[in-house]
Amino acid sequence: MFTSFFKAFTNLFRKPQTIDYPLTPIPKDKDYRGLIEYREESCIYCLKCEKACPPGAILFVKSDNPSQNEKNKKGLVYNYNPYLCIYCSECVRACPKPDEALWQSNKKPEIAIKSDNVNSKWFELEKLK
Amino acid sequence: MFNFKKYRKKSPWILHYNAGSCNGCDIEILAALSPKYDLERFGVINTGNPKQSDIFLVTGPVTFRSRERLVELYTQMPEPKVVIALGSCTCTGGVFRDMYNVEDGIDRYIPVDVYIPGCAASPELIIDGIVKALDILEQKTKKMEKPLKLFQDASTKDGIINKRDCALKVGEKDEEN
Amino acid sequence: MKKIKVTLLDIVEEIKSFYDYKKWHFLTINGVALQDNMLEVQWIFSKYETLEEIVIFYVEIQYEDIIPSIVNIIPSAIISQRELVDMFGVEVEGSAKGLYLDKDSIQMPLRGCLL
Amino acid sequence: MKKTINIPLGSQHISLLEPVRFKFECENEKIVGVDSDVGFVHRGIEKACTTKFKYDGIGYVVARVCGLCAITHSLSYTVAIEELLNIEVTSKAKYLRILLLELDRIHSHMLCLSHTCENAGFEAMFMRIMGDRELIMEIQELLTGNRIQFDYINIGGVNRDINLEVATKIVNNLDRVKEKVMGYVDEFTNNWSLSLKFKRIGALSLDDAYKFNAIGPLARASGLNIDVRNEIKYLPYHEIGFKMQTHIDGDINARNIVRLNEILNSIEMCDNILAGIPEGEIQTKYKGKPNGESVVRFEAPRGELMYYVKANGTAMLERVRIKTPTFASIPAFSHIFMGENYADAPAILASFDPCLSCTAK
Amino acid sequence: MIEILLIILAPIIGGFIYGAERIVRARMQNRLGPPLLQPFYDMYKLMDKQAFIINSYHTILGIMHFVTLWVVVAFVIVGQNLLYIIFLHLLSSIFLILAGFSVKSIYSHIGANRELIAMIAYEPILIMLAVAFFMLNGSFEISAIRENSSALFSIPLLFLAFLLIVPIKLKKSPFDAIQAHQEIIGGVEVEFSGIFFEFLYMAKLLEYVFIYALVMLFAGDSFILALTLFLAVFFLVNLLDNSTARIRIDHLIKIVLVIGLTLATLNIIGLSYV
Amino acid sequence: MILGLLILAPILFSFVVFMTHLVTRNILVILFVIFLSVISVFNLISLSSVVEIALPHYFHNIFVFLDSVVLIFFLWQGIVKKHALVIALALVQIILYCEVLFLVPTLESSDILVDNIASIMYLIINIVGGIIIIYALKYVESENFSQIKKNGFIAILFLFLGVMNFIVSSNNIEIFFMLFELTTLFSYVLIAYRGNAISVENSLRALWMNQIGGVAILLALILSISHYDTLYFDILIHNRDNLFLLPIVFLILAAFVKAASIPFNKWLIGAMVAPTPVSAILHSATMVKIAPFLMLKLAPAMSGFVSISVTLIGTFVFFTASLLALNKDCFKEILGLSTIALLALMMALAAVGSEQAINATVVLIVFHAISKALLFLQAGILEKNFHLKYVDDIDGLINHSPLTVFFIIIGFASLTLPPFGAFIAKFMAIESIAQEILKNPLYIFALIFITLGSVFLTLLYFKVVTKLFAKNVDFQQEHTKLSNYYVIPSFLLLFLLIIGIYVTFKMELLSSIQIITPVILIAVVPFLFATLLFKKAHRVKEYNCGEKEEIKLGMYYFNVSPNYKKAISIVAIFGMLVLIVGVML
Repeated sequence: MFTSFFKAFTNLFRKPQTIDYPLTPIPKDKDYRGLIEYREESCIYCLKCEKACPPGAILFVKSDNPSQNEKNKKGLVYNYNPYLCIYCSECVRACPKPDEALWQSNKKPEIAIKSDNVNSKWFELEKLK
Repeated sequence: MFNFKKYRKKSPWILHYNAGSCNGCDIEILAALSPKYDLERFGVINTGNPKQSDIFLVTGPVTFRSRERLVELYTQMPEPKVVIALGSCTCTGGVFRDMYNVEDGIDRYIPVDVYIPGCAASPELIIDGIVKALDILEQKTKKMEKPLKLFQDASTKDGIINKRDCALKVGEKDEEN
Repeated sequence: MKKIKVTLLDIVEEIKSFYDYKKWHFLTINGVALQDNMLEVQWIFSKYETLEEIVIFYVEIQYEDIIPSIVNIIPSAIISQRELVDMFGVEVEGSAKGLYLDKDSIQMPLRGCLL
Repeated sequence: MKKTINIPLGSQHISLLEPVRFKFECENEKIVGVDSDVGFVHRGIEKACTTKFKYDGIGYVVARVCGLCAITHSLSYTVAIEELLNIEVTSKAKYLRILLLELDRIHSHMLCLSHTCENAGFEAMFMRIMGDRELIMEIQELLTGNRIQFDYINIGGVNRDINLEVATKIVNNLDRVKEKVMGYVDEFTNNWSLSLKFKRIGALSLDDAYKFNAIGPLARASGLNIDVRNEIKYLPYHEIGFKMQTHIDGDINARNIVRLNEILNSIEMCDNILAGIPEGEIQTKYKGKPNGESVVRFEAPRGELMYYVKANGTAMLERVRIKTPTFASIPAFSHIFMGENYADAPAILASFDPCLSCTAK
Repeated sequence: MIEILLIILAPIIGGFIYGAERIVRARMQNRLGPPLLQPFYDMYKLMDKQAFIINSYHTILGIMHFVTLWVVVAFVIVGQNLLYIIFLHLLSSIFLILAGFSVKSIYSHIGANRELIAMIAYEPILIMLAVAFFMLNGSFEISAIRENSSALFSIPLLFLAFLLIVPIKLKKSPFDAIQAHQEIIGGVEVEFSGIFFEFLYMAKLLEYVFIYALVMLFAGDSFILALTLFLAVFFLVNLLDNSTARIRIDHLIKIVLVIGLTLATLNIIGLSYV
Repeated sequence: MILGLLILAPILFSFVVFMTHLVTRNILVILFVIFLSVISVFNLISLSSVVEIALPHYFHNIFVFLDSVVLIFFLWQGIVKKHALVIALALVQIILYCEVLFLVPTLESSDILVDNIASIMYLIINIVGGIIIIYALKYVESENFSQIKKNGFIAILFLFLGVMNFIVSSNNIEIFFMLFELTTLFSYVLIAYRGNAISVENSLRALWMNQIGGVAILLALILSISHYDTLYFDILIHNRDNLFLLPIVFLILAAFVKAASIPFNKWLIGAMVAPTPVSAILHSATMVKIAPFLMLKLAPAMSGFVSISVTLIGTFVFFTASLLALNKDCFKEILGLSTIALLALMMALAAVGSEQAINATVVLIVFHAISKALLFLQAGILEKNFHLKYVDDIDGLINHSPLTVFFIIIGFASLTLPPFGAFIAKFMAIESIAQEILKNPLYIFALIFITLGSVFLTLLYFKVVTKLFAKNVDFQQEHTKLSNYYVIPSFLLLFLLIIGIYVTFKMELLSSIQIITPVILIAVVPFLFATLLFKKAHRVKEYNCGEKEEIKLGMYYFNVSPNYKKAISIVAIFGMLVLIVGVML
């Protein structure tokens, strides 16, 4: 009983443990599994990442103006949905050229709001597939 | 007389409902309330009572059995209210997308204002999301938004779904008068 | 892992004579869909404080067969039986439907998943 | 004269993290009947494992069965597949797996303890334990890159290596946690109000524990020696100083004490692992497709977790059966609630450490 | 004049006490906590919310609870009859209980039930407190009590008994079973929302003022002692709140009745012999 | 003159009622009740000082005759119904009565004495009793009786009013005894009025228990004649120099029996099987008031030991009876037990004897009568209109009959809450006990009993109110229409309550602000009900954890184990024995 009393009492004069987060940013470790990043130039369009991704957050969809990459024969465009991604980095492991074409950064994903149309945009892409 | 809108921002009370998540995000909500992140700095209280809440924090991809509860809780919350979809599976279905007992994402049922990605969304992301929700809360003076899917389907499907009663109907009647 | 094949008729008797509640730990009842509308139902046990000793009783049945209940012997089997009813749409004595599935969800989802 | 009222607990209730519905039939506040519904979180993962995903991706899917025992789920599944593929994992990978498993156990137990305190109305204790739990979360994030869903284990080994910096940080933090946990043991045993709230409440006798096939800390608190870590060959638990923790009372307090002791034991094991981590690869290469069937059990923080996997030589599996700890304990839960006070129900429920997303899959 | 000002500002004083309490609680739990003005932010926000009601009886009774409590606080400040104030306070609790029972909501019912049962525990002690003051001063009037010197040293046991019921009225652990948030989601207040909940929220602030005003009565005419007592009780209650779990309502009754009533009886018997 | 009218007119009128048929009967009864009320009010106003009348000697013979008839009737009933206790007690009474007849006291005083308290009692008896009789006109029509029996029922009630008017004005213990036995007779007859087995059984129980009271009065008579040589209350009471208090103690005992204090509580509870007006008029509102009235009469004689022990016994009974009442489920039984509790409180207060305590007693007697009558009328309405007897069944009555619920809530509120009279009485009670504690610390126990008891009573009232109150979301509901014969008496009683508030205000029992504040608070509520319907606010359903299914609600029940009940009875009997033995020593 007195331990609890004592702890509550001493905590009163301690510096709080709280980090004032939005004002004081918490640095992320370099190994933090954040957003998946992609470099178009290095991609060889093997589509392994698309197949490996458990929720299907990476889609290569045919586009009218595909990037100028000689490997891209079908005219595909890489699409990535961070709101579907589960950040397991399975795609990076599947990628033949990790760290060049596809890698996992330590950036936090962005918060979306209603006007971003997170779902409907992606539905249209899935329909294209 | 006064501009009360800006005070909405200072005391968001949250209601948390788990609509079928893996409870990773739910633990992170607890962690966000814990001393290190301390959501109460923003005036957040976890009320657990829809009638006194401003922010509806939903986790999980909406399983079939939690659909009705989700809408029920949503309709019991007074305006202005903000709905936060917490975690990837809540936003879009995540890894549970297209499973047979799951509706991909809660925005099929209730209008979502803030999407927080992450699996599981870390407390920092939750705080970011709530800060964003606070801005929305400040602006919000919307009329009762109708839940999307359940009400559209109500007339077509039989059995359990079309038992929509009291909460909304009474509200509608009053608005007409 | 030891697999013992039994018939549907004497599964209750077999388990009754086998199961000593202080020695054997009842794990679960499992169903595996086989080809040709057959279902393999397994009763899985493990031995307390022994390295990897698992015993599986199994029967192969049609979906129409009624599976006897072992709740009288092992009270905690009730929940596994309810799950079996829900997932495979089979009938187990005295087990109600609706542990997981609602009326408008897909019924008997695990039945014949290969077909 | 006696009349009953119904008190619901759930599906949405502040003391619940997950949707589960209990409807208590109460005389005044004394519970005389329990009606439960656990199917709110049913997503159909078992079905999806056999139709939607290939066998090498399922490890990430089954991890999402439950956020708290995610690592045990993926480990059990991975080991089951490794059994079918006949892969021998290097001992470094095994040690790293145990390390993360035990870290996960520590944070899960701490969460359970704090949640039990919260539900018993002891907010300060909740905050204190949650604050200290952040130490574990930090090192988990360092080790795996994420706080909850680790995705650390893959078929043939683990995803990431451990470096010296991380190892020292882990040792440091574990030391601090150990000190704190010692303090909790003192508080849990000596705080007068907690003893009113926890002692002789929600008790399960040893005989009932046998009868209801109770598992995990629930059974160990009643004195039933069941710990899968004692019964498996896949991981070298006995080399690193595993000790079974039991108690005889079977009440909430006993469960808390068992959990606290397990935390201490886990910390000890982690220290042992870090002291003598062997050199070697963390990943074994493998070939082929799984075939056959295997049953694998592991000790999740809540008790025994069983995977039954049946494969037929293709990339798609034929059956994945997940028997989760809470699923097996539900009959025991209902039994324990009988005769208790509704005021204690949230604390009792939290002391089971139920995991409904495990249960309903 | 100053009395009228105090009466009008009573909820605001309560708000500051509550705000300070939230900060102290946060610090005792090792976190930063909300700003001091947080209760007022909450109040402003609640004013702005859409109003939901179940039925008009429920709402009215909730408002009556608040109004009556304000009257009670006003009477305390003015210096009315203490015994009468205690009964009027009972009336305000009864409004709240009736409100709790007037909806078909189970948590509201349980909360009201618990409030009723807790009444068994605290009512006798409050009345005996009034009787003890009467025996010391020959009058139930609070103004008379305020004019006399401190009663703390003549009725120390009653002060202890009174300390027992402070957590019940302020809904603080270990005696917060009435409002137990994790069990019954705030009990009676569960069905109030928006501006109607605000009345209950402010009633809680008034309850703070009422209880701490009663605490200050023990100091008699000494202002410094009153301030010391207020700070000491404030600190003690919060320390207790942060080091105990919530105990069950039946334990609450037993503990408060047995210890509190014994202390109070002993003290009054002692008084009558002196 | 007025007195004669008050006593004799009802008796004569009862014969008229017996003869007439329905419509004329109703009109006549209403007119006569108004007449009686006016007389009693007039009496209170015109009464300047104490009125004393000595009756001529031949009246004595009539009384002796009546007494013998009643006692022999009891004996006969005991023989017919084969009830040994009734026979035995009747025989004891006859023997004792014979002995009384042989003793000839010498000290004489007036037989009839009307003081302030008596005129207040007239008010209660005639106005409250009259209102209940008006109510009974409709009630009895719905009973399954023949027309003659129905008329007889009304007639007996009027007879009873006459007897009650007489009893509160008698100064002669012998006459008092006769009237006491007559009230016993009426309650016996009326309890058994429905004629089924359970009412007969309960009526016999009421009979033998009340006979104990009769025996106690006879003993008191004999002792009083032998020691004080008198038959008269005033002489007995003012014999201050003589310390022999045994006759007074026996009279107190009789009062306890009539007030159905524990351990004699069974008969009043059993009496609740009678038609509701009977319960109202006999067993709650008026007849049992003899007990505190007798106490008030004896109060000046009590001092020291007797005073404190009666106070402790009374408060103890108050506490335990309210505890036991929590155990009950039947609406009328709850009312019955709370009556017992409050009667015990009245007697305890009367025994305290300070001026304030006496005032409190009188206020409590008056307001208790009004509130209880109001509640019993509602109990009758519940029984007849909604066929509800048990608290558990009256779930959500507010959806069907808000008026009845309103009256019930007012009835219960008027027993506990400011600004109603019963509250003021309780307030004064605590104040007077607090003053006594300064003299004798033993009174602290009385204080504890009173505070705990009143909290239990509050709990008890809520047990009922809760059930009524739980209301659905606001929707238009069909309301049941009640008969005017039911509604008007209730409104009259409500009106009396309001007058009561005004009177207490005028009498300055509390300071004016203390009465006005709660009046404003409580009056604002119905006003807001009527005007503010929160049209703009949206209605939602109750929070039910997101679920939709119905759940069973309820108030906690309280179980008092039989062992406790036994222990309580034993303590009460022990207290009374201590009282008797202590006085004898």
